[in-house]
This record gives sequence, C-alpha cells and structure tokens, in this order.
Amino acid sequence: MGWFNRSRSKPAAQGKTKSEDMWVVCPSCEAHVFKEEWHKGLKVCPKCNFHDRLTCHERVKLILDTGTWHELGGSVSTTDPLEFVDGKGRYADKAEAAKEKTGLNESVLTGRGKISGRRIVMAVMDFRFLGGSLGSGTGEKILRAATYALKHKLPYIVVSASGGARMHEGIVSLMQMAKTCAGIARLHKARIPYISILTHPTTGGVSASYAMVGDINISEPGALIGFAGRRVIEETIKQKLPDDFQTAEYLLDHGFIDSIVNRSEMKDYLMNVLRYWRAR
Amino acid sequence: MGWFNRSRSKPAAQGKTKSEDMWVVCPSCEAHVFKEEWHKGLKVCPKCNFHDRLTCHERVKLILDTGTWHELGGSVSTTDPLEFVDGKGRYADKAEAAKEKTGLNESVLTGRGKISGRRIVMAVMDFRFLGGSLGSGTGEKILRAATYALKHKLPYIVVSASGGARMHEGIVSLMQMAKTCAGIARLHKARIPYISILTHPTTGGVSASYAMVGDINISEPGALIGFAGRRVIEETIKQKLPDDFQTAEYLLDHGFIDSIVNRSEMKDYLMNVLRYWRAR
Amino acid sequence: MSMDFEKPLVELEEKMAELVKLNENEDVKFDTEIAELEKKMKSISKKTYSKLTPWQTVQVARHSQRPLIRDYITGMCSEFIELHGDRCFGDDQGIIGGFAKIDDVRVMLIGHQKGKTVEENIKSNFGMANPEGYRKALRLMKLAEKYRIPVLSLIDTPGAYPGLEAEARGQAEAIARNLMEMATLETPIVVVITGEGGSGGAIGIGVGDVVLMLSNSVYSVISPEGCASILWRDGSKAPVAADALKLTAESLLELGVIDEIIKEPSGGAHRSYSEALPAVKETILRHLEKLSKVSGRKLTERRFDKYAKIGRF
Amino acid sequence: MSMDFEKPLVELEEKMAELVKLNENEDVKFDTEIAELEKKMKSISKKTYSKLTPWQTVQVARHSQRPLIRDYITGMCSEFIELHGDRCFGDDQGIIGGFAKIDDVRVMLIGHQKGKTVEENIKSNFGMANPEGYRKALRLMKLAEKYRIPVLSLIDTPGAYPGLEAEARGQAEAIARNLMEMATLETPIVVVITGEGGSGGAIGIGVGDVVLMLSNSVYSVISPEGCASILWRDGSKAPVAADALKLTAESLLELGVIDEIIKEPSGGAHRSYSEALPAVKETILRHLEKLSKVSGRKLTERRFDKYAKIGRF
Ligand SMILES: [Zn+2]
Ligand SMILES: [Zn+2]
Repeated sequence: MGWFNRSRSKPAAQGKTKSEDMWVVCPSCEAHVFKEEWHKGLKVCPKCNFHDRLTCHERVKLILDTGTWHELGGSVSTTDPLEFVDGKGRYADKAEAAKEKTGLNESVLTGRGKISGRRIVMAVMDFRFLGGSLGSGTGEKILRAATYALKHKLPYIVVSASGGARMHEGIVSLMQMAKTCAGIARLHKARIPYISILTHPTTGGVSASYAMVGDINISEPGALIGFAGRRVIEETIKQKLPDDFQTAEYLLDHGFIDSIVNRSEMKDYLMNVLRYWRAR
Repeated sequence: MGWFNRSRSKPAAQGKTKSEDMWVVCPSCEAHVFKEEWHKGLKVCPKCNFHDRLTCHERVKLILDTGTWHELGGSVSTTDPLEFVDGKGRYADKAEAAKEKTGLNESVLTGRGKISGRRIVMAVMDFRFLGGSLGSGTGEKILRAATYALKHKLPYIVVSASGGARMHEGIVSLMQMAKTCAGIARLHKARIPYISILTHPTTGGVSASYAMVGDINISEPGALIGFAGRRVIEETIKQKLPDDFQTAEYLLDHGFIDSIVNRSEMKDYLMNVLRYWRAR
Repeated sequence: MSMDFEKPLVELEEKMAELVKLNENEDVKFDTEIAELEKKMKSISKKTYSKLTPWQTVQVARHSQRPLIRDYITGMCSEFIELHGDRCFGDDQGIIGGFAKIDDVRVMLIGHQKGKTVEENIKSNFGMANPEGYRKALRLMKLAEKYRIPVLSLIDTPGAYPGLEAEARGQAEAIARNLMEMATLETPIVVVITGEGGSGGAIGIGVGDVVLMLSNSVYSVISPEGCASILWRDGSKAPVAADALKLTAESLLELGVIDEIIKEPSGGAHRSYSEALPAVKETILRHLEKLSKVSGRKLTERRFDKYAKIGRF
Repeated sequence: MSMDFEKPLVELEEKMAELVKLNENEDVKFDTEIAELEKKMKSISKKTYSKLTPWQTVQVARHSQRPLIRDYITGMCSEFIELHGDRCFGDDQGIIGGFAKIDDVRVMLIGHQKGKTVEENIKSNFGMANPEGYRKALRLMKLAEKYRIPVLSLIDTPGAYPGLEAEARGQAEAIARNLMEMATLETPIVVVITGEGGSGGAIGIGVGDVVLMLSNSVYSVISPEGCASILWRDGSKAPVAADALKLTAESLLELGVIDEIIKEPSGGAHRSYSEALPAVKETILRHLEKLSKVSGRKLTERRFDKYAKIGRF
C-alpha cells in the first residue's frame, strides 16, 4: 500500500524527466525531445505518446477555464499523528521540505472552477508531494471538496496521481480510504456526478478507494494503475508479469476504465460528458 | 432456450427412473434400488446421492407443514397464443395431454402454506408438465404468487425444475422471463425474502430469469443448472466439456449457488434461513 | 449479398446498370428502354418485397449489409462517447454502450454489436455477448438512471454466447439480473429490435417502456433452424418453423409484445440507409419525448403492468 | 508454537507439567514445590505479558494457534449458515460469510478465513482474499440490509492477495466499492479486529459503526517487515517499524481509530479460547444491543461523521 516501493517498479513508473538545458529524455521510450517542444506538447512524448506527470497547477490549467479556479481547503495541511521518525529523520521535517519544494500544503489541491462555463469542484493530486501519498490532510481535503460539491450540487472531478497510502501516518492514512469513499458515497446517493481521472501512477490505497469508483473512470495513455506493486506480485506468484500489466490499456481491457483520453482532449471530453447529467 | 434439446444431453439429465415392479434404476449411477426404499428415501439414490426429480406435490409435502397448503392461481391454465402446430400435431392437444397426465393446469403449482408455523408463499415447478417449460400460464402463476407475497408481506419460495422456455408459445414464452423478474424486483424493493431452489434440471430461460436471482440460491446435489445446453456449447466451442460442468457443485464453486442442501434437510434449512428476516 | 428470393430483381438491376452505362457513352440513346425497365423493376420489387414470408424476413434481418449499431450511431447520433467495462471482469464487445446525442436529446445508448467484416465479427463475437457484456449494460443503465437520461437499447443478436467461459461466469445470472433491474429502473427505456432478436440474449437488454421493431427484423424465443431441428428433427424445415414461431414484427404487434413497427424502405434497410435511419431516429425521438414527461416511479409502474399483462388471462 | 519472548515461561511450564505428573504417580509429594513454582510462573507470566512490545504483539496476533474465524463461529454462535459466492465469478475462501446466531441475536457474519493446517491455509490463501471475496462480502452485507439484521465483520488478514489474477479481476475496485457501499449501508456494522488487520485487505470489510480490537491484535497500513524494508532498507528492523507504526490496540484507541479494546487472557487468546471467546462475544452483543436502537438513516449519518473526523483538523 505504500508509495515508496512503487517508484522503482519499472522505467515508466519513475516518471521523472531527466532534463538537461536543452532537452528532455522521455521516461518511457527515452527519446530525446527539445524541452520547448516537450512543454508545448503538454509533457506528452511525441514519439511514444507517454503522458508524463503534470503538477497540480498544470492540470488545473489544462482542464479549467482560465481564471475560474478558486482554491478551497487551503488551510488544511499535513499532520503527524504518529510522530513518525524513520531512518532518515522525522516525517514532520520531510513534510515541511515537501511543502517548501512544491509550494503546496498537501499532496492534493482542491477548489472549484469552470469547464467551458460549467461549474465544477475538482481535486488534483500532485505526485511531487511525497509521491502523491494519501495523508490525513489529503483525505480531509478530498472529503471537504466532496462535501462542497454535495452542498452546491456541482459535479466532482478527482485527478489522482499517487503511490498509495502514506506510511508515515500509519493507520490514520489507511482510514482516509474509508473517509474519502464515504464522501463519494454521499455524492452517489444524491445523484451528483463523480468523475475519476486516474493518471500516471495511481496505485495502492488510492486506486483502492476514491480513484476506482467514478461514475466514469478516465485515464491517460500508458498510465500505471494497480493495487499491489509489480515487484510484490512477482515475488508472490513467482513469475514475470506481462509488459502491459497494470497499464491504463490493460485496465480498459479488463473492464475498469471507461476511456483513455489524450491529455490534449481531456477538457473537451469532460465538458462533453458532464452535459449528460441532468441536475435537478 | 428450449427444453427439448436438453432432455438428451446426458444420462443424469433424463431423470426418468426406469421402474419395474420391484425396483428402480438410478438415472445417474444406474444402481438398482428397491422401489420401496427409493420412495422412502425421497427419491434420493442411496448409492450416489443423486436427487431425482420430484413432482410438485411431493415437493410441497417435503417442505410444508402438513395440511397447511392452499393452492392459489388454480384457475390459470395453458394458453396457445401462437396456435402452434408442429410435426406431431397441435400444441393445444399436447398441453391437454399434459394436463390429463399430471392433473396439473400448468408446469407450476402455486400456493401458500407454512414452514414450521411460518407463513410463506411458494411456487413449485413440475418437470412432468412439458418438461417444466416456461409457458405464459407458468409466468402468470409465478407472478401472481409473487404479487400475493408482496401484498401479504410473506417470503416467497420458488422451486424450479425446467428445461427453459416453451417453444410452442414462442415470443410470449420469452416475455415470461421479463414478467416474472418484474415480480421478483418488486419483492426485492419491498425487502421481502425471495428464495430460489434450483432443482434438477434448471436451464435455459428459467435459469436466466427468476431462478437465478434469489436472495439465496439453493440447489440439490448433482442438479443440472445452466443457461445453454451442453450439446450446443460443445458444438460452439468444438471441445468436450468437463464432467462436472453445469452441476450444482460447479455453480457453487463459481459463485452462483449459496448452498447445496440435501432433500431430507431442505425444510429445516428453509426454516432456519427465514428466521433471519426481520419483517416490518 | 443478395438473397434467393431477390434473384429476379437483382437480374433486372444488373441489366439496368448496363443500360445506364451505355446511355452515357454512346450516341444511341436508350431512354425509352430505361423507362420501361424502371417500371418493370418497380412492379417486381413491389411484388417481391410487399409480402415477404417469415423465413424471407429472417434472411433480411440477418442480411450482411443490414445497418448495425455503429451505423445507427453514425447515422442518428451527433455524438457518441463510448464507455467501457463492467468494473468486474472485462469489456465485452458483443454489447457496447455509451453516452449518445440524437438531435438535442441525450441518451445512454446500449446495444449488441455485430460486424460486417470477418475481423469485426470476431471482435464482437458475431453479436453474441458474454456475461460481462450484460453487466456492462447494467452498469450503464444505472448510470443513466443516476444522470436522469433515458436508455436506448438496440437489439441485434443471434443470442447470448453459448460458451464454456460464459457459463462459468454466469450467463444465466447476468441476463436474469438485468431483467430484474430493468423492471425497476427509474428512467425511460426505449428498445428497438433492429435485426435479430435472439432469445434470452435479446431480452437481456430488451425490457423497456416502449419496444419498437423494424419491419424486417425478427424476435424469437429460438432460431427457426434450432426450432426445426428440435421439433421436426430436420433443420431444413426452418421456413416452416419461422412461420410457426410468429417472429415477424407484424405478428409481434398483434401479440401485444411490441408497441410499434418502424417501416423499412422497400427491399429492406440495407438497400437504403438514408431512408431507413431517419425513420428509426424519428420514431425513437417521438417516444422519448412522450416518456420524458413521465416520472421515474410512474414509469416503473407502467412498465410492470406492461409485462404483467403479456399472456392473456 | 511458542514465541521467543515466551521461552522462560515455557520452560517453567514444562517443569510444572513434569512435577504434576510425578505428583500423581509417586508416593513422594511435591505439593510445596508445585505451589512455589506456580507463584513463580504467575510472576514471570505477568512480567512477560503485561507489557508486550508492539513487535511481540505482532507475533501474538499472528500466532499459529490464535483463534480464527471458524473458532469464533464455533465458540460464539449457536448457528452458522454459510452462504457462498459473489454471483459473478467465484466463491473465495479468503473471506467467508453467512447467517449466524449469537445467543438470541441474528447477524450476517463475514470475515477473513485463515487456517491452522497447511491444507486449510492453502484453501483460504492464508487469509488473503481475492476480489470475489470482497464482492461476496458486499453481497452478503446488502442481504443483511435487506433482511434488517446487523453485520458482524471479523478482520484477520495479512492483506488482500497481491496476485496477477487478483489485479486482473479488480482487487482495487472491489475494495474501493466496499468502502463506498459500507459507508451508506443502512444496518449496523460491528467490526472486530481479531488478529492481523492488514492494510487495504482489512479495511475492505472494515468500515463500521463500532470497531473493536482484541488486545493483542494489530492493525496497520503496512506490515512492519514491509515498512522496515522500505524505510530502513532492512527487513530485520521490523521491530522498530512495528513501534513506529503505532499498530497496537492501545495506540489505535488513542488515535481514535477504534472504539474499544477487548482484553485477552494473559499470554494471548491462543492460551485460553474459553476465556477469550466469551469476552469477544459479550462485547459484540453489548454493542449490537446499543446499535439496534438506532435507525438505518441515523446510523449512516453517524458512520459518516465517525470517519470524517479521523485525522485531526
Ligand atoms: Zn516516449
Ligand atoms: Zn445413484
């Protein structure tokens, strides 16, 4: 369920784009792409169509109408319920460092905004923040946004990118799975749309909670999605896994993803889908 | 979906006990059993535990408290919506012959009664009546009994034994699948128990409608249960099917049967299960 | 591509094509001959198609060029957002579905998928769905209920797939559950039998407030071939069985099993998509419009009554 | 069968057994020696068990003789009617369930199944459930809701099974759906962590109105071994990880994740089923009694609030 053991699972899963001054190396096919082209192409590899990680702000910009984003839950931040210390030091310090590095207060950014003029509530995870792990702050923010959506009868969109539970918060992290799903359950009963976008990577406790129960589950090409880590599975079953195992395409074939959508078409896709909901 | 093509599918499926004066030959293992023993043993083979077919009256006697059975829907009888004639003559005549032979008006007997003092509504199919096929009279009776159960807030038990739809009533037979399931759906919404007992054999359009959607699906040892006929499947996939294919045991393994219950314990089992329902 | 009973007509058509070609290239004109031939064709066509036997209708319903679900999507819908998977086992291609827009009306479209090429047919298993197809359909119908949009179900299948794995994964259960859930789904359901309505595989997504049939489609508890081989021990008696089974739209309307027949162009829908599809679209929209005024609860009550009264008592 | 930290005690126990045997057969009596030894044992036992480290607790929680779901059924229930299957794919043995009667109270009992023999463990996959196990559990919970009886969920799993097929059939989806459905299930849910509460595999049937823990059970987001090998790159640091993870009942009570601790007999539940099981039973019945007075709707509201406030903001 942890996110750490995932980051080494396969090349594509690393997601870090080794950048030099001029160009970027695709983490999937290792093609060299001019940095400018890479960013103009929304971090999608022009060679292999791998959709590299976006920051939460990039995602907001990609999906929402310009200038319509209003952050919600900005006061919620990481907590350290276990006063956790590992070999390299205190979790609290680690969390502070993540905050400084990213400018975020947690692994998810929540707010409201508009897609082609239509009001929605959105939560966007950011893998840079402790591997997008599900901390209690993450869960709190995702639930608060769900509650906001419920109250205002607005569709809720969650963009996941996470290695899973946050070990340093122990059982409190695990409980966030139940907590967030309780929020989604209420939306479901109230017939309010909940759309889940599972981006690279979405695994462990996040895939096994809110990310997997969208009215519609959307992913991006090549995204890694799964419950258990590749290595753990290989050790358990003592055999090599197929190459496409736990890719978005694999999950589409196996019935868990409604659609794989190119990044450049994501906004239009969402707009089109949301029009099918008749609010009352 | 027809019942005819099933009766030749495998020895056990024939179910007819070749009887001579003194003894019965088990249709499954071909053991010779004294007739008296056979009947005292509720038509269960003492050698292989095969549960041979019962008539609807034998089933009522097996399950209900003595003297509590009251027939309902006795006025409903076969109809001939297609005015069907096959190579051997009119369906209407065939139906009349079945009525005379069995003393029944359709392939199902419906009524109310008590199990250990607890009031229930029950429908029991009888394979002797045109292979227990699902005619429009069958559907009507099953729906009427469901409606009676709904109105009086009584648990509903259906004992199936059928080769499937009744070809001679064509599309009208097919529609009985939807019709009966509509009745079951109402019970479900009203939180009234619906227990399905799938006896040997339950196939085709009956397995694909009310028989398969019990709160609890019960079967008897060795019963044949399935959608398509064995021969049709073998012709389609061009391979031999495993021996236990479509047996109650196979369906238990595959998640579709809650419990396989010996005939001699069926009444107690039902009584015990029904006590878990809290009527309101 | 042509069926036996069409042969005389097809021969005339070929002659006509020749004449038209000659007419273009030569100095000698065949205008009168063409007019004559046209007249003759019309008369023969009328005779051929005005009263197809049930068995001929079966052939038209199965015609390899008959419009399939993808044709209806292209021809009727300005948008189709296909949704995939049953969220449990797989994404069957024997039944597909998704959000669809017909003029201004948004629906959840589900339906059997057949193919026209061998490749397409292998992918979609010739329109014979597996349990996960029925379960995907149910998921989408529940989504339609949540989003308050109607369900449009297009039926065209020889039947549910009779395979080992399909049985193991509960073909019977999947169909049965759909029958039960569709009975109480609180959103309008319009069903159109566009080609073959094959038994349990058809009704598995075929419970609706309104059931429509194209004039050359068929709907039956068993295929005529299957029926013949069982009842007459002779598959070649299929035409007799087709007759006995009362599987044509007209018979079904009489029996009260369907609500309306959508007339196909003369010769069958495959002869003119441009005539066939608009008629289907118009009829669907008309019924959707009517149903949109009925509350969910009322719909389920009416739907119950509709099915409760099939079979005459 | 004994754990490292129990060795001194086990040695005394063996000595005691010898003495008792001698006492029976010989003329010379050892009554005083036995009394002495008994006293000593009590003292050591108290010292050994009064304050187990988290890592020692993990060992007790995993003890091969610890009571398992079948023991609880035998020990607490006067009736158990096992129900099988997810009505979709299979009947998992990693999670079992059925109607159960505890004194006069009827419940739907579900829970992980581990085994004591190799055979049992292979059958139940060591308590690691597959997606169909979670789906069976959900079906049974929905049935409990329909029949208006409470759900009792017994947790004892190293985690959901990390296998190829489990992933292919949607381990993540199955757990996620349960979390969502359990949140709004309109019947009481009492959860008891009886042994190992292993991560997502545990919470997948672990959302409840009341969550109880046996005093030597553990509940954690990851196994101490897994945590140690990730954070310290050294599996032998598991005791350190066990400490850091705050996985004991006491810690979890402090964190507000569980509601009550059920005290085990000294040395652990495996040392005396006859003491352990009645305490579990009594506690369950007490909570069921209280919950039985709350309406379904009210229950789901409270359950929501309970989980909404985990994590301090
Ligand atoms: Zn690339
Ligand atoms: Zn026998």
